[in-house]
Amino acid sequence: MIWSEVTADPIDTSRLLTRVGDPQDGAVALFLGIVRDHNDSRPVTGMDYEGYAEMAREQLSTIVREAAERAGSDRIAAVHRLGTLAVGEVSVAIAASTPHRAEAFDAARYVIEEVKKRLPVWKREHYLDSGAEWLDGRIPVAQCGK
Amino acid sequence: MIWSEVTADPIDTSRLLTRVGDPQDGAVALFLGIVRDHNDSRPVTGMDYEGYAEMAREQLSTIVREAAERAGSDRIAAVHRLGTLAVGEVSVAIAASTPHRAEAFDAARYVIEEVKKRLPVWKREHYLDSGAEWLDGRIPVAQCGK
Amino acid sequence: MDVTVLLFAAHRDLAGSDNTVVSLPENATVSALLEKLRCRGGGWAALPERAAVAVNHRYANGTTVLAEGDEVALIPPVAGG
Amino acid sequence: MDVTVLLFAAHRDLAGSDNTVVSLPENATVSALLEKLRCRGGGWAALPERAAVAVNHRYANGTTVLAEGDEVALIPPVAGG
Repeated sequence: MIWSEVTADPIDTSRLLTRVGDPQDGAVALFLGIVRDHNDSRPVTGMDYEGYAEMAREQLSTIVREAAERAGSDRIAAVHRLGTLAVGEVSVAIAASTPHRAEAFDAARYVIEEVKKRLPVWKREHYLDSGAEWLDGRIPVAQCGK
Repeated sequence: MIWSEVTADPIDTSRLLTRVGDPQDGAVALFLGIVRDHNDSRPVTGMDYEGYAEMAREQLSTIVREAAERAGSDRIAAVHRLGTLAVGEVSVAIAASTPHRAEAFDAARYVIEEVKKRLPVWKREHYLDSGAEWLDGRIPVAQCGK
Repeated sequence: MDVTVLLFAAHRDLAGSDNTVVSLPENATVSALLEKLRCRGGGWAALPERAAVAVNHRYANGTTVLAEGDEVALIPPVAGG
Repeated sequence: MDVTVLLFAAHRDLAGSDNTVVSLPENATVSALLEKLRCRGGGWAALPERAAVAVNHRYANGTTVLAEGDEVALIPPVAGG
């Protein structure tokens, strides 16, 4: 099924995998984004994910539907987490199943690339040495200025 | 860890995922190959996977080590199943974790592509209408003739 | 007319607020709204001159015309995943 | 010298056997072995003239020289995954 969610709850990867798969599918691709322990060699202890939740839900749903159309498969599921995550926790999970492998890889890759371009979500890293900082991000599509 | 196996036992995907992952890794890619219910629109009821098991183990281990070297990560694991599988069962599972996402996708993709080129494994499809047939495959590297 | 402005992440830290209501003339654009916010001075003036925005959950641009009750979000560079 | 030959999948179905021992002169090549197998006639003659082989678990080719006790596998086109 085409499914997506933006949630403060921990991500259950096994459950996500059960949302895809079909007797016609020979391939499943899963991608997990995980909080890691360093950034440019600076030790990291955790990450706050803040989101514009209502819009993020709509954007993620749109991205997954676009991926489904490109892949010719309606078995694509994605979930993005918000809140404070520890190192090793899953921040985003994407699963896609398709008859052949190229489309499954492409669909999972498309969703994560578009998430990074368009999802209104921001991360603040907590450092071992001191404090926390909002990470640089990407300017999503249209800008407006003076 | 770098890990690989060729086995008649059912594949435990969750367990495979626990074999990769590291505090330095921000990305995990998982690929599953699954027996599907048709081939060129001919209904399929199951698949026999036969392998030259000892050589397949060595080849899969080599492929995974090559992928690890390319990805700069020693967190790559792969398992290929042999025996008679029903539609929906996992025939091959590959997991890779790396600091950044491109390498994880590439590693999983490399392993499945090389498996299809080099692993001494053969499949016989069982058809709903009648009998079973060995599937066409790929000639692995060196040939010898008269 | 009144529009609601939402601020997130670094923008919220600058403004010291996660939302505000702004009164604008009819048919005001997103650019006019941003100008008005920055003219509040203090942390508001430190908001970037060029910021992405979403109107009612959709990405918009400076020439987008606003209407009574619109929800306008200032979107700092995104960093999901 | 004797080498052991293993047959798999469609090759095994043709030959009606999954292994056989072949006696060859010293320093015989893989090509010579294949020729000798095909000369057995029957299903053996139906083995492809060009087949991939592995010697002691490594892919080899027609010019590979065999040694006493080698394990030579005929490898039909592979279809893993």
